[in-house]
Amino acid sequence: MDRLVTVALALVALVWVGPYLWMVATSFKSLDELVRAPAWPIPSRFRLDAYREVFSALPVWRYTLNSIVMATLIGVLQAALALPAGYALAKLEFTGKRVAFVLVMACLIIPPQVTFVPVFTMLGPLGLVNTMTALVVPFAVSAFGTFLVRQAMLSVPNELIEAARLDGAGELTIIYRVLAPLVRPTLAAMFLFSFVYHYSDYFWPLMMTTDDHIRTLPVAVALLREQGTGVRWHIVMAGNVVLTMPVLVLFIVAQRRILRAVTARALS
Amino acid sequence: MTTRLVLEGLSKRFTGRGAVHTEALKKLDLEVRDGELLVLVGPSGCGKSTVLRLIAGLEEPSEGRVLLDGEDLVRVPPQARDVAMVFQGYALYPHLTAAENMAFPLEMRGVSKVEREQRVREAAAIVGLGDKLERLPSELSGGERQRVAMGRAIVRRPKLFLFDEPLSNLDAKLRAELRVELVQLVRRLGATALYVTHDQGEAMTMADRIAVMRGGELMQLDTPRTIYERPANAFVAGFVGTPSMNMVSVADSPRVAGLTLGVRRGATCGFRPESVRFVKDGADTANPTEGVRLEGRVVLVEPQGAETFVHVDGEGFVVRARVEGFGGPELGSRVVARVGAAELHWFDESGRRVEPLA
Amino acid sequence: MSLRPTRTFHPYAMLAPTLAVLALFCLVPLGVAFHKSFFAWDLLTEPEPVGFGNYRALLASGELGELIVRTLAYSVVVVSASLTLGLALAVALNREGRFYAFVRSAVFSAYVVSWVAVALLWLWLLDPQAGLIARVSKGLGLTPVDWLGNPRVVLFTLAGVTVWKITGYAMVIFLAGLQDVPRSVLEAAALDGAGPWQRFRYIVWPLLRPTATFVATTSLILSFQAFDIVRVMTQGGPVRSSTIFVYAIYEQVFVNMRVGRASALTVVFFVLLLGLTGLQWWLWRKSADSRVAT
Amino acid sequence: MSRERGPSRRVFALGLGALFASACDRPARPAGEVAFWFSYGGNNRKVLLELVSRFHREQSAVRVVPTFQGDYFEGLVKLRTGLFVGAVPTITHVVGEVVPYLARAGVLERLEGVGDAVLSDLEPALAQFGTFEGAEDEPLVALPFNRSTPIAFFNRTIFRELGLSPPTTWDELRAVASRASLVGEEARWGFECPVDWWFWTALVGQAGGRLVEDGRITLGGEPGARALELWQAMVHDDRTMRSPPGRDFNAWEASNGDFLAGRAAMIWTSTAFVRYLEENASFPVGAAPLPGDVRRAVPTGGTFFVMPKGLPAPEREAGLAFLRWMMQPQQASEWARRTGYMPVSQAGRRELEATGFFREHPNFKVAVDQLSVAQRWPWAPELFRVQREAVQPRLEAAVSERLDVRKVLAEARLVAEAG
Repeated sequence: MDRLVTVALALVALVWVGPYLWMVATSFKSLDELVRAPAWPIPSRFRLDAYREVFSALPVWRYTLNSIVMATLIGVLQAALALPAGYALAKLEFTGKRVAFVLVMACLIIPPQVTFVPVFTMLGPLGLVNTMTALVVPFAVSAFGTFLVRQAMLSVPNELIEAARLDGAGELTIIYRVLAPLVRPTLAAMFLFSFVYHYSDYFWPLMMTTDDHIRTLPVAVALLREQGTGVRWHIVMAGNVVLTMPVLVLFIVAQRRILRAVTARALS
Repeated sequence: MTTRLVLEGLSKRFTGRGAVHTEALKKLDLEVRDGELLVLVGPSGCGKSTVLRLIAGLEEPSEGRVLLDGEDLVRVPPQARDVAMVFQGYALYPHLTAAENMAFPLEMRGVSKVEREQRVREAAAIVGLGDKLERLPSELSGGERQRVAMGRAIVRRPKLFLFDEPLSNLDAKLRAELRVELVQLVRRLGATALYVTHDQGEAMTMADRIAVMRGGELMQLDTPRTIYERPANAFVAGFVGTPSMNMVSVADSPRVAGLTLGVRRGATCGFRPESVRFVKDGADTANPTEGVRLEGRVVLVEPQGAETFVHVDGEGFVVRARVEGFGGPELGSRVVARVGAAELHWFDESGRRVEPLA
Repeated sequence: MSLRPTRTFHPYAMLAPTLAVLALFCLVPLGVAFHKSFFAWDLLTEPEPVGFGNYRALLASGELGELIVRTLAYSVVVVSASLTLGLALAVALNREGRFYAFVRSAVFSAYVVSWVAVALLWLWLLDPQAGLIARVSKGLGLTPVDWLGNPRVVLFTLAGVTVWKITGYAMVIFLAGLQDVPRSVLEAAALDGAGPWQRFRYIVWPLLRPTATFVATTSLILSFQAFDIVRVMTQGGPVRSSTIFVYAIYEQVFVNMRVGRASALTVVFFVLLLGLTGLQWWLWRKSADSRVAT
Repeated sequence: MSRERGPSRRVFALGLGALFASACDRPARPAGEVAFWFSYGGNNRKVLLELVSRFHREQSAVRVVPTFQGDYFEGLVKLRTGLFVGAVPTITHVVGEVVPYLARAGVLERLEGVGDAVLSDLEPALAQFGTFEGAEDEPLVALPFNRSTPIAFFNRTIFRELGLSPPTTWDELRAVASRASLVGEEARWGFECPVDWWFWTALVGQAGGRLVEDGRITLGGEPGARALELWQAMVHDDRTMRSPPGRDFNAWEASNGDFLAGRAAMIWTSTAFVRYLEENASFPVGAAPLPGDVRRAVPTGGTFFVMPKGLPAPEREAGLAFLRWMMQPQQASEWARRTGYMPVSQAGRRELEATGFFREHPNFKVAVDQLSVAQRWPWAPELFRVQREAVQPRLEAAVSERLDVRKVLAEARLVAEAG
């Protein structure tokens, strides 16, 4: 029985890891090999031609930089804005608190897929398409992140905030210098999750970019599948490797935190 | 520089659900003199913490004034009040080292880095934290955290120190040690301090003067000795002293078979356990109309080492008595005990002390 | 207990950026979509009011109904398969050891990788001629299935790829849920003679039910938002057989240049999501109640 | 020992700063720069980029910045996005069917400025006026560049072995397809053709129909139905035709792939692939004109260069300079020679003839000769919607599920008329 489970699990691992291996193997093949012996897993020799082609066909570094800048800005802004909002919602008493909280929670259920048409028609005439602003600002606030930070702040003792006030700290100092370090696990999880999500995002940059200087990596890699003649899969897969590897490395390095971010939602 | 804190008619009402008001503080007047350690004591919910929070600016009073050296602080935000507070949970910043915790208030006030380090070193020496300065709070023991919290308060050299039950999270032994240190420290600094505790023992040992509070009102403000020897009312009498004062209601006394009350001068009669003296059966020669006479059975003996507490059941009323060392009657034995008339405290119907006739 | 703000305006200032962004990109657009759904507009010329014309056109052509059915079918397959598989994997992998950790990471990694990468990867694997899967099934003597070309199959192919992508999500949530199942209770049950299946059926599953509800409803909503995979793998074809909601909205506005019709679809989509969220709430509370009751 | 601090106000400010800095980094187009959006992949892209570099070598006043925007339809999405938001390229190219729509919307610049020398040299059947009926009364807004017609490619080896010659009528098409089909282990399709608007239009023309008659969208009427029925018969009765899967160019790609792999003996596709197929096939590739029914007819396809309206004058001039250069016989013929698109310049075509290129590459000649039966598109703004919304989405189902073609077309007509 146990052995059976182990075999089944090994098969499961193969189903999930196999495609990655296949992707990497394909990227080292030549077009000829793909046509002649497409099912043979190991490239006859490791050619970097496909990568060379990807890097010469696309300004890969520019796209990668765009993706990283965009994802980082979104992550930083989400954290930076969730802190004061989460603090106010968790710790301060004021009129309209319930309304504010309900507003935040309401936006939790409205994904960008619902709002993209009007947002596009709103941002368009403002000349914001093809700008980093259009890529970042709609995601500068994460309703879910705000909620998570609020939850984390709830468990911070009031005394600490009072002590800081007596020590002479202003509210911004309290938020960014006293409370931020305290909820750092939440912030880190939030940032990582948001980074990975937006780095990989295709939907929004696809609609908001038409220019090379602002195009992001997933959009560009999807374009590698040039239609009309035969798709040159070794090149597409090389692009895919370039797109996937940073995320997979980040995943391996920060697996715990990413897991926490994912499960936080379920457990909160 | 002298410091004088005056609270004038200070009231605080909290609005709860359905606009129900709770009165946490009712028109409190209080003065803390320069260099004085005044202890606010009372059961939980008596409003003592509210007093501290109003002084610190963490709450806004409903009425009244907080005057520090004549200046009304009510409109001044906590950041701008020259007041330091040590919290029950210490409220240390967990991500900062002991030194950084202590330097924080200075940094917030724009003190230069060099001076900060200097003052932190001094403060650390005063609180006895020399070699632990680079540790995080989580790496320190409870007592050490307490010292850091103290250090963070004194490093600012504030006009006024506020202590909100700073020792209650420690175990008994450490608490006893630290309170001595704390008193010495406050004396040495010549600081003016307001100290809140629910522990009357702590209040007695530490205070220059004690303010006993109950239900948002001041019950008595005086030196520990006066509070103990001449409690202003039945509440203070019962609250101060361990074990607490024996209280007999005159109305109830006829129903207590073993108890005889002599001359009555109020509604309630109280006497401290140490006032109870056991007499040999038959050797009871005193005038039965003076003081209190109790006949009963020993139901509990609590030896403490230097003293022993004996509980005597006079058929309906248990009296706590204190005897030196391990002496005193045996468990189960029948005894006769007496309290001299001069050692009785009398209180009227409203609980107010009735002074003996001159 | 809440703290008193040092200045009355502080909490409002702290919330202002958050509420402003949320209002601007979440609430206002809903209103705009509603408004625009009564116009015919191609982005280039002036919008023309058409009343309920957009809704009527969507209903009359049967497009809306087909769209809802297709989206639901896709979602149901995705949710039920990823839930079952995720639960099975979580139970099988809930133990120490490098091998198990490796399998866990492998399955979960797909959740982290971008949709585009996954879509391209599977497009290649499923290529009817040179794709690995076609080759392998040919090698095994099986009739090759036209995974992306057959209108009856394609939706399930997309659902399958989605399951590959998100099963890791269900798995980790279930693994987290399993942490809450006290080991001592399981040990006690084992001593009482309960076999593995009985332990699962009578102890683990009842405790996991709220988690399962959560996973089911979140993946349902997630699957409703699928776009990248459709756009990259099939562009909604063949014969619209893989056109699901978000792609349909995208197609209306960007391919057909019908902003009004896209807005009408948006409004319907929002109502659907609202319904799903309501369902989520209802199920969540019900499972919480049943947990209290049992 | 110093410990990290959390995100402080400074980081926050920095982040915001960076945000606005990058928001402003949208570069204004420098003088003489031409933003050129294109949709060519693979070999065609390579040729195009080489042409651009040559343009840069030959002059220095104008600099062309090419940006790949995906296939034609994605490129069109991007163009319309750009038109809406005011972030347009200087030049892009669009499929013929959408030109009237964009012209009517008033978003296209007039292109007479490219010069009479260029305009008079254009191949009439491929230029705007020759491609669209009634375009003579419209301003010139589109210049042809990569234009094509549908064409039949056949596997010469198979045809030789079976003694077949390319069909010239529908009946011959069915007969040849039937002869060339193989069932069993080495399955082979006799005929393969994307079930696509373009090829359907060709069939409609051959059956004697027109999409728009007297200003009414008829979708060919009876000939339109017969066109679909031919496909249905070949797919379901004869089982000799494969309708390749995939939307838009996915299907084209699939049929190319089947042809190259020997799984299809004959395909219909664009002349544009002649080079690609010749170079990648392991067998000799033959090209033949499409067969006729009541007549011979093919539509033209491919794209036109267009320029959005309202660009600053210097940018417009720079764009025109690039177009003028691209239209010159040398570029036009090089483009044709190396890709398979039609030479849009008559001089360029003559040059190809003179240099013996057509002798060496008879397949190209077939494509060019077929232009004599090319049919014009109606200059109808709704043409694009008729294609994308009314017809294209219905063809595939009609054929694969053998629906009642008259009902399907009636439905399509309804959608098309509703606008």
